[in-house]
Amino acid sequence: MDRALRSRLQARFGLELHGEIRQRNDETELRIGAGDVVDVLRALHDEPAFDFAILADLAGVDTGREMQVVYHLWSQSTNDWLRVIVEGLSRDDPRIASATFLWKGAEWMERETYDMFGIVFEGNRDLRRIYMPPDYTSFPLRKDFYLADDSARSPGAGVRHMERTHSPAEAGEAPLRSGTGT
Amino acid sequence: MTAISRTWDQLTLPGKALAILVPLLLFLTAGAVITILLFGGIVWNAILDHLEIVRLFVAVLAIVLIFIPFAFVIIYMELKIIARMNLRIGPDRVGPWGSLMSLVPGLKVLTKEDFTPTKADAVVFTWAPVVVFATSVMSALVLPFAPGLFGADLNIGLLYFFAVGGMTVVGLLMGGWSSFNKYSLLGGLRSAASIISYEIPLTLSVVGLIILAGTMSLNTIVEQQAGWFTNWYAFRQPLAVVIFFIAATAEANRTPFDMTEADSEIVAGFATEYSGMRFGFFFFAEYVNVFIVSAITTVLFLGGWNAPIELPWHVAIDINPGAYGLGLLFIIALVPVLGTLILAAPIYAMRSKTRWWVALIVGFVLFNVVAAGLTLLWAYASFDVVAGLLWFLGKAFALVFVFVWMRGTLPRVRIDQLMGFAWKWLLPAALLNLFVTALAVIVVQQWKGGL
Amino acid sequence: MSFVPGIGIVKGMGLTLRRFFEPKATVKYPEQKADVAAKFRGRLQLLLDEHGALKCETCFQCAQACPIECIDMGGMDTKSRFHVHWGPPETYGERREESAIRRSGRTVPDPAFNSFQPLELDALDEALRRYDYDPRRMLEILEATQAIYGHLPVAAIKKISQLTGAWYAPIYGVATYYGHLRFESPEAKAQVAAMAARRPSEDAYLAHLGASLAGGSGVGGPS
Amino acid sequence: MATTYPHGTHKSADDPHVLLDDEYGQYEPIPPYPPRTERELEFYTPGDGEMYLNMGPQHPSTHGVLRVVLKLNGERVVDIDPVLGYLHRGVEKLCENADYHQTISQLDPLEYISSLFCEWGPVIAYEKLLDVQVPRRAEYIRVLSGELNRIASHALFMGWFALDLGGLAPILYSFIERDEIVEMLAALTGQRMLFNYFRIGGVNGDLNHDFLSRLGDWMSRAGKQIETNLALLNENEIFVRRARGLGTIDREAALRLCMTGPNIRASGVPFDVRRAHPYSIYPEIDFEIPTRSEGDSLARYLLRMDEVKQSLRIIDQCLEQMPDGPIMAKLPRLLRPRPGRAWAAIEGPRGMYGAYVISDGTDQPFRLKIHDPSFIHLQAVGALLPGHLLADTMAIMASLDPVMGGVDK
Repeated sequence: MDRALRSRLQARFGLELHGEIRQRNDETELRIGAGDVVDVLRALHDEPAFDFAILADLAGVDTGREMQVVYHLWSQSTNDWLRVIVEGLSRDDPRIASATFLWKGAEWMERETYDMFGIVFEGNRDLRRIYMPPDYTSFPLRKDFYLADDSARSPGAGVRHMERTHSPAEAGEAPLRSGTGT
Repeated sequence: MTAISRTWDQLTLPGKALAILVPLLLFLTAGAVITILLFGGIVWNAILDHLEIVRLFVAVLAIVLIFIPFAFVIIYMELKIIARMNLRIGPDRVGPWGSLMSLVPGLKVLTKEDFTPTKADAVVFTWAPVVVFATSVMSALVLPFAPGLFGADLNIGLLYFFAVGGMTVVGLLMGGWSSFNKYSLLGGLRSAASIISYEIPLTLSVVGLIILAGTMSLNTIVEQQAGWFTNWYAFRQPLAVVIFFIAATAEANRTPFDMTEADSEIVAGFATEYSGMRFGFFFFAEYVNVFIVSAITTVLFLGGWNAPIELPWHVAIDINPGAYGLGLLFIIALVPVLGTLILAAPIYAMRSKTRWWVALIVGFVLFNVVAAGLTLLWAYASFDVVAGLLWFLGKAFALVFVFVWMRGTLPRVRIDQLMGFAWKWLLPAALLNLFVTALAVIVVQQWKGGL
Repeated sequence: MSFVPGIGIVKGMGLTLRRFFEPKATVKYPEQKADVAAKFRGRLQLLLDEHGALKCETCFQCAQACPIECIDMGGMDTKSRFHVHWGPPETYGERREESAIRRSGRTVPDPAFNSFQPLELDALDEALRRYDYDPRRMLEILEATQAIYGHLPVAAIKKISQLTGAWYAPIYGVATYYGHLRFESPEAKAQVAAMAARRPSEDAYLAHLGASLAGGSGVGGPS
Repeated sequence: MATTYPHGTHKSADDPHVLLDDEYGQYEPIPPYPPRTERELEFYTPGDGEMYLNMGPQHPSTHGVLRVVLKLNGERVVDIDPVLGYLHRGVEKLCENADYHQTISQLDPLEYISSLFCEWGPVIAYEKLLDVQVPRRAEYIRVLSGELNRIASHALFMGWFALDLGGLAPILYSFIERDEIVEMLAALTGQRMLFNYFRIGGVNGDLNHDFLSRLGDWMSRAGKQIETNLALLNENEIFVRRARGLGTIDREAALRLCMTGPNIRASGVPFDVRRAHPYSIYPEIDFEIPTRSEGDSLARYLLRMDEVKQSLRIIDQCLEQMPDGPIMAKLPRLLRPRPGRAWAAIEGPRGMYGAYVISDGTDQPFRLKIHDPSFIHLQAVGALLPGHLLADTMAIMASLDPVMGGVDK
């Protein structure tokens, strides 16, 4: 829990932030909109005060109502992991700026996220499917892509019909308890 | 006909087989006897006056046939030696100590269908393995196995050997280009480049030796190396031996120069598309090459069939069986029995619980071993062909051990390093060796002449 | 890197030559066996406790918890009264009559026992619809099944499990809790009694247990 | 399937085997559909003298199922396009439909050469979600078994690297070395390869006598044994000449490529999660992080060998300071963590292995993202390879040590 980092981030990105910076264990989490990804990431990477040199991970998340892209960054200046959550991407046409201008390594991570969620990264030179066959149409990790066989039942969450987990009808309203870590 | 068909049905399977074979055999023997009676005389006379050609034909046949067991022995050596070096045991289930394991790939290759890829150039594709196998076996014609035992004593033996040795490249290229597969194309081109570029230092390193020997006939070269091992050419041409050995490994496509079928990059090189007996020919040719290269090294540098040390006294064991007359029968009957008993007794006494017939069997086996050893010793002493063959094969297989040892240890050299090494290192070394030998010969002649 | 260029290669060759004569690492499998760790979980076999009884009580916990549903079990219940089976709904037909005990090499008392007689299930559908496929009313469903077939056939239980979505374990829990529900049909009672007879009888087992508890090493079952 | 032409009737009568224009695509690994992205267009338009070689899924040395399309100019590699997905099992989707305990056994086969690390990442993430305190003895056992697994993985790496360069002996020696360690881990965890040994809040089983005796026996001769195996390769001129100066990558490019682990430390960046972001009990154990600056294949190889020595030191200290006490924290059988997000990263033998969990309060993870280092390093091969020879593709790929299970999650 690096309080100094939180204040520095608050000072630097005051207006882009959605909601306040949350910190727990050794992670700092800040949320931004899809529009200002480029300058926030460039600021975090280039400014000596932050110097987040290593992009640890780039993950796509489908929260049932919206799409998110989550960047995990590491820097010598702080001993916390920084998690940048880009939220507010619509479910039917999620678009976001690509991070390949800062890290060439993000190319394949973005390809995987596109393959699994359908999030389009503008500026990625090679946005093709990476795991699925090229003529595959649907995006497997989305919440409305349900597994047909009954390996999807869960012993703990009470009895539910074997064949369906999150049926498309339920995907609309929140199938989740309040506050999925939102 | 019903009677015959009825009896035929009652016959069991072996019965049927005999019913066919016995009349056939009779007919054949009768025919053979008649032809020998009629034409025997003529053929025998023809053989007598054309003895030379018949001898060559028989020699070539013998050489081609002798290489099959040699190749199997080398495959078995490779399996066991590399295994033992890798702290494994290697094959030990098929046959005693796994000795039949080398037959298994041979049989597998025979039974598999040899398939021609659709887009392959059929003629070149089929003849490539023949060219490779034939050239490598042809070059064995001039090898002096023992004093009297050689294919043909050409006075240009060495030149013939290198000429035919160079032909294998043609076969590899044919195989590589014609099988319409990128991997084999790469393999073929690599083999062409590496073998040609190692041919030059190979031949150059031997020229020094030819100056010293004065002739190119392999027999005379070996005869010149008689006596103590110090006058082997290896000690008079040390640099030439090293160059020759390295160039020879590259010639036979053996590690560390086996870029042609580098299995980690280009799957099996030129032999990727081959299957069945065609692949068998490539597979055999590689092992025949290994033996031939080690044989030629022994002939040129390690004194062929000459024993390393000169025995001061000439051991002459002349046993004249005729002298014993009737006693010979007595010996033939009694000696085996006495031998087994003498050898069985200590075994029976040593461990009380071994039964008497087990001791007898072991005794008999021991007797056979001892008898064989004695006869071998006798043959070694009396016929120098046997002695020569023993020394020649011993040295050749020692060198094969070195090849296999290198294969088990060394990683592969990259293709451009391989070429660079040949042109930048081996070639200058060979020229240097040639220059030094020539200089030495002139100086020695001047010095001898001057006296 | 040493000064003489060839030294590294020679040292490597020396090492392999030395390894040529060192003892080998191969374990000649059928004759010698590798010393596998005692705690090795890779051995798939039915373990016997020191009294020679099966440790497995066919309680289906492992089959139920298996994330990839690869456990397919069948066999006798602990008191060997009836034949039980567990397997994911799409178990292949041919694997069904293979009971765990036979696979473990022990002769199953009655190989002719036909565990799955085909029977019509539409009467059962009507009963289930009456109780709204609700797994919480399992007792009434099972009593209705027993009313239709006279006992609780395994095919019926599998049908109930598929339609109500309840796992086998709760169904067997309810069925075995109440005395009046029985798994084997009356006419098969003789067959079940014969099977039970062939198993080592209970009192022999208890006597044996007593003997071993009273001191004296028990039967030398596997360690 | 090939149409055969009676002699003389073929369009080019003289040579039936000349490839016609329409047949060109039939035997080339060029995809039938038009290129969809800029990179695909640039790759699949052949220049003059360039050919495509398809190192297909069944290739002797692609460390698993991987297809690489090479654009060659003669023997020199111009560009490569790896094609993945042959081993994709949808582990993340499966984990979303299994409860927290079951995800551990799903994650083992991800990086099957060092599967203890595949379990360690998510387990730490779950413990952060549950705010559970793992007992110290369990932490020590985790570090001990993790480092053993790291040595086994590096031993196998040495064998693979030599095999890809053509040596036959080292692969056998490394398997003997690895087998000893794996038998030891089987004595501790019960499995030889996919251990399923770490639990949320601790470890499955405690140290037993069988494991400790094997460990003691092995530790007494481990250092010397690894030394002799290295002698075969470190000074071997052929090996060194083939590995030196191959696939060099400098500091800046490595950081840009998000490389982690031994591959980035070989280029001079001392980033090791055990020191950069300490987790478990690594702060209490003293060991250094070996780094080199050349950044070529040889540096990566030698660096892994130094790491093995460091791991031996760690194991020694673990055995000395091993506290006693419980090996599992008190947790309910059915875990329903608080709704929230957690990220944990550990230092695997191939690089930083991360796990990002989002929980929605039910017993199934709402989203589980696994970050695998091999995925990133395989991408780095695409950046390193152009310009080298065909024979070097294997050497460079082996030096980066990707494991296809982790790449194709």
